[in-house]
Amino acid sequence: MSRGTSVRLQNLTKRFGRVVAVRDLDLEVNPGELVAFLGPSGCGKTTTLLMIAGIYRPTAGHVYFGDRRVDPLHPRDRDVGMVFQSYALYPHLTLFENIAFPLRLKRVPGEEVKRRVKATAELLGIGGILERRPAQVSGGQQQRAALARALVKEPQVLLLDEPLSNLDAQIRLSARAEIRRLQRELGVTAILVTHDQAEALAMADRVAVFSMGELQQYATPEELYHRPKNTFVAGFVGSPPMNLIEGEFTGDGFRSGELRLPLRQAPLGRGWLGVRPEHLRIAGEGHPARVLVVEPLGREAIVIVELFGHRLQILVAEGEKPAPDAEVRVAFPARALHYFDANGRRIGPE
Amino acid sequence: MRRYLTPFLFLGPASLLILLFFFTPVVATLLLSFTDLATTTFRHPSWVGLANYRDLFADPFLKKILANTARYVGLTLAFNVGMGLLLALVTSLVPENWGDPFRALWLLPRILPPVVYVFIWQGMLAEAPMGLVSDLLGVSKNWLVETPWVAVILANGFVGASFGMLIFTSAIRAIPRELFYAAAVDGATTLQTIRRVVIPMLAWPILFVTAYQTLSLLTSFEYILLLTDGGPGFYGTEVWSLHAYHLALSNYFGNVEFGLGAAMAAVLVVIGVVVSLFYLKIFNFRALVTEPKIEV
Amino acid sequence: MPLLPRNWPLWLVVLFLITLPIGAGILWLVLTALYNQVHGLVPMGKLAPQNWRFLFEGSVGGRPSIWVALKNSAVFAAAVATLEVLIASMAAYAISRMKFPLRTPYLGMILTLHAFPAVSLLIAIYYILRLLGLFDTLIGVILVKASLDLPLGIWLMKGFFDQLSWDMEMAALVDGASRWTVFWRVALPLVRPGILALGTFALLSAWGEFILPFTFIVSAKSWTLALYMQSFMKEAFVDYGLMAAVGLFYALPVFLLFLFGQRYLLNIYSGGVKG
Amino acid sequence: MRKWWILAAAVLALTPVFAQKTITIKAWTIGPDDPSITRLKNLEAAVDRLNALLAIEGADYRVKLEGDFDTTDWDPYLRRVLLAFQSGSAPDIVQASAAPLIGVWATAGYIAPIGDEVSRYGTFKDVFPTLWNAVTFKGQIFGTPQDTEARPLYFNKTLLKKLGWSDAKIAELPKMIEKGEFTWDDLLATAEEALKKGVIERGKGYYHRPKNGPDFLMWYRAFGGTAYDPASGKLVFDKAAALRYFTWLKKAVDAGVLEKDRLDGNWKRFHQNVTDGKVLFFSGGTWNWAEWKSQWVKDRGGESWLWQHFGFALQPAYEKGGRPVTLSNPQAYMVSSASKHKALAAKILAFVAMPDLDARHAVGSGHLPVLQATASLTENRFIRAVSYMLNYTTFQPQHPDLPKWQNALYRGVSAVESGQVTPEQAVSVVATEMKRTLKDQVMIK
Repeated sequence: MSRGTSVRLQNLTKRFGRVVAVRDLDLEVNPGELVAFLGPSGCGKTTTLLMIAGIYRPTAGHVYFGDRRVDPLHPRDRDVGMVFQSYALYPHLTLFENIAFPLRLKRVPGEEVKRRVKATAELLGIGGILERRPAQVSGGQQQRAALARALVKEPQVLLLDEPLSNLDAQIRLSARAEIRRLQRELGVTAILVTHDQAEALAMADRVAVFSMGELQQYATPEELYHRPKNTFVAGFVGSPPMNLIEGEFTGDGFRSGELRLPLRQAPLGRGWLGVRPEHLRIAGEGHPARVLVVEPLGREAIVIVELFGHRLQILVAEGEKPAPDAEVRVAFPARALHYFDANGRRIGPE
Repeated sequence: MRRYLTPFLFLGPASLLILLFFFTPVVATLLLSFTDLATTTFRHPSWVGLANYRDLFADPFLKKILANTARYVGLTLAFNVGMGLLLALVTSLVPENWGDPFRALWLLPRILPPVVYVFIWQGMLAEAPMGLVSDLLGVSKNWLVETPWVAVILANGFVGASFGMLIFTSAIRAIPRELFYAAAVDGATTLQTIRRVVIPMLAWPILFVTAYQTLSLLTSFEYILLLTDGGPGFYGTEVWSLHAYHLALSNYFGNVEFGLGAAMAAVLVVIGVVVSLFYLKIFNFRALVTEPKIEV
Repeated sequence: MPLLPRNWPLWLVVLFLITLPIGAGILWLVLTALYNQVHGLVPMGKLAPQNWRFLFEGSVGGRPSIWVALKNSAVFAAAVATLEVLIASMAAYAISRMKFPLRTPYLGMILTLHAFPAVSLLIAIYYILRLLGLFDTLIGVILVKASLDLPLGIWLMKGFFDQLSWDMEMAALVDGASRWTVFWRVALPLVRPGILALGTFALLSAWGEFILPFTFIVSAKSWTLALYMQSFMKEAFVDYGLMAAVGLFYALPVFLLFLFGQRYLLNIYSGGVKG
Repeated sequence: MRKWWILAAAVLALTPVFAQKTITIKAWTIGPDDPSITRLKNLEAAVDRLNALLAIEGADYRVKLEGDFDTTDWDPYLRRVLLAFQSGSAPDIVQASAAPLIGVWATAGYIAPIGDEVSRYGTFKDVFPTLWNAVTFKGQIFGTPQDTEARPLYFNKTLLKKLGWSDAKIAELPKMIEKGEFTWDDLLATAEEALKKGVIERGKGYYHRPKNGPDFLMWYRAFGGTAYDPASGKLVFDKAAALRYFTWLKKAVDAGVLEKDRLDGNWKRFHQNVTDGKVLFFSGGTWNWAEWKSQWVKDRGGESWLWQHFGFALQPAYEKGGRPVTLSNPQAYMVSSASKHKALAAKILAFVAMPDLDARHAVGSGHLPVLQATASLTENRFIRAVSYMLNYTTFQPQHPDLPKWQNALYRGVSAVESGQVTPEQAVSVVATEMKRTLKDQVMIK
């Protein structure tokens, strides 16, 4: 049922003048898979996407769709569909003509154009507004039209550049599911660029985390969450982000200032101890800390405490939140701790 | 190079025309200025080196033409900038639905065919009964002959003023409203606001208009050609660019002197290139260039 | 308006006074064209349809018919505007949206030429036209006029292309378009305001053009209206009524544009068009 | 079958029509005065007659004339002729002043010698012999005379009367000038008196043409100058004569008789003031008479108004008893050397040289005929009245560099009139410029 192709990036590098936007990237997307490129702005994820689309020429390295090397090809010869953050609908054309545009360029006969545009539009629930122009429909409808335009030519690869970031928070959640459903149904290989880690984790089969033009980790959402490869991934994935404490591993524990934590199988040397806010607990025992801020989130609350000079975020249930300025005790979980060396690389526990 | 085929195709027609009608003429003008090309020598011109330039500067009446040029450029420029500023200010001091039609009216001299525009001037300056000026002053004279400079400067000025007017108007519109509110709160009158707030903000546009129009006035002669053709009397209103045109392409007895005319034009060409390059520098050209985001 | 003072009617009077000469000039032209005789701005005698005889008589004093001149002017203006818009748009698109070697110097060159005094090249251009066999042809003058205004056009259009969204162009490429297709089907329709601005500007400028046809056209059959009109002005005998009628006829499209598109004109000329 | 026959017959009948060629001959002419349109009309008439003859002869071609008559000015006309010559798109026939343009254009190789053609047609035999000199350059004929004229000094009879002159004295004036009894200085004195008595406005005592032209050479001659040395074939500049001329101009301007800005390039103003009866003396051409008649005073009685108000004489001498002058600037039709139909063009010119056409042009435009037969045919009062002037006429020397000479002189005249330089300075400036531009082609005396 999968009609998508695999996408393989080999030693892909892109330089703009002296600035290296993407460095030596190796990555493979399986047929029919949805992969998210995640990272802060300027990390190289969109540049990579545009190289896959053929808008940018790689400075070095290759792009393969299946066995076909596509990097020398013009975008039109690559058989990709793409949705842009701004949707990039043609304002002078109706939605119908927008969606029909790729077919018209391929000189598909008029009748077939009509049929396929109709079908795709129905699939996305915009069949009734095809005669309008982009400026006359809502943001969500524009986004669907853009998706329809990308899908109408039944591409092997679907590229999504922040397709949801211009949507209202409410529609965004339903759109996530919608895109995921469509992608599964059509079996198209999809690459989603996003800076929103929740979106990446929710939608993608696998997530590639980028920073400063380099691939940090490429793994399933679970793995990213549970076994972040380095402090960057650890800090970027998860909300609120993981607490990172700089200190020294002593083989049997971790030491940072006055903080002493006994640990089993701890490494040796300077490094970082990571612990996710949801794994810290405010309890009767543990290390003494003072509550600085309490941010209620509704069902839960984030409590920021100061513990031996470190500021830590703790996620607690609404009913358990302490009062500001209260003196509390914070317990570190025995598991769910992450060890990173001085360079930020994960060193345990296995 | 194949990957640049597309941009080169897009640039092709424009580049060809620019090559044909800008670059080649510039070179040709310089080359011609070193020849004795004239009516009788057209079939067999010869190199005369700098002789044309020597002749040019040996002409005892060149002083007069230079003085005319300075007078024309200086006074017209003053009128253009002054009137442009006045118009921009006054049209901003009245409600928009009054200001706009007046601004548009001032565009008329610019967009009217020069031949028609000059005809109107000639008619209005003619003797009574046709001439309006003669009629108003009660003295029937041909004012184009009586006061050629006034006519030349006003005719050019009414065309040129709209350029400054438009630039200054948009500059005034770009001044943040808060400045006006602040001035009002501080108790400034309208004139004080103009002097202390508006004019200082217009320094850069005024410089731009002055710089730009100096060059175009220096080289333009269309309206003078039509209005007085450099007369009356002895080079009454003959300016440098018109004199070059006369020498090279126009002469009562048909003995045109292309070489000499080209030498005069070459001087303008050199001034033009130098001044344009200077503009590039002061108007921060680099800031206008952004990198394209598509590489196919 | 933040600058609107309480005594603005006073300023309106000032404005009216300094604009008076323009109004008087236009009025003079219209009245002179319509009446037998005009004293200053007071029409004397009867309406004078004979001022308009050039429309009906085949030729006035050995001149070609005005309709020939009108046709030439129309062809000239339309061809110049079309050529200029097309070629300037193509070049501006490349400069604004494409990568190629020497792009920055090319842009600098356009900007330099934009300020460059093209009229000083007339003498040399005559030789080029002669070399190309285009001297004394309407095509030759069309090419020269379009070329001399080209830097301005490129500069203007580049500004419009610069504002187009990159996403949209990328989308078109991914949709399967070539740059050429993008230019025609996406970019050009979206810079329509620019095309209209440049087109109007080029039309007006070519319609009024005098020096180029005057210098490079020598056969009466290629006369434009500017030359037709000027041939009366150069004459020793003055028939103000006839000349004013010819002038009014020639300037009519300009007046119409002025009457019906003031705001539009202002926009065009505020858009950084050459002074 | 019958239909075939009809068709075949029709084709046969039409064949001669199709086989007939049309040869287009382009001709450019100029007034710039409107009445001189006969310079073109006569060519058209000649072509009609030629075609009629061709039809009788059964020739396989007809001629179509693509004519052009310029009413703007010599300046743009000569420019476009020149540019057309240089670009190879010149018309077959060009009409222009015989001298010095034949010299200039023949030197440049733009016009073809047509002596052989001229000798072939009898119509040319009747042309006044002196006129052939005007179209001959270096021994070859380069054109056929089209018309000639004289350049009189006109005077306003009404104003003279107002000044107190008797009718008899006014009628006597042309004779006095012819005999050298009324000189330029007398003219100046008369005008000064008129100004003092309020008969004329300031500056309107004497008018001359408002722009460059051959007349300045004529006035230089009137003040005793020579421009050409036939022996050496070189141009001449006589400083003493020029100084006399310039000094007179200066005096006239200072006295308020001559406008400082007389060279305003504006023919309108010249004709307007003259025909408004405001100017006392004015130098013009015979063709002006036709212009005034048919345009300027048309509503006031035309020619009879002119006879009533204007008189005409030769250009005076500068000293008592001296010889008055005038200048003829014969027009000529020339054949361009780029023409593909030179013989045919010459043939057309032979058909123009007919007394009826010659007369039509002369009478209609105030020029003088070129054919002897015409002169005896013409009953026109004005032409008869001015024809004595041809006894005093001079021509422009046929020297290719004459325009440079004339330009230098003209610059001197305009500089003096506008008060830029003194007459002495002007003479030296002119002499210097002539030496610079003409080099060994001029002798400064």
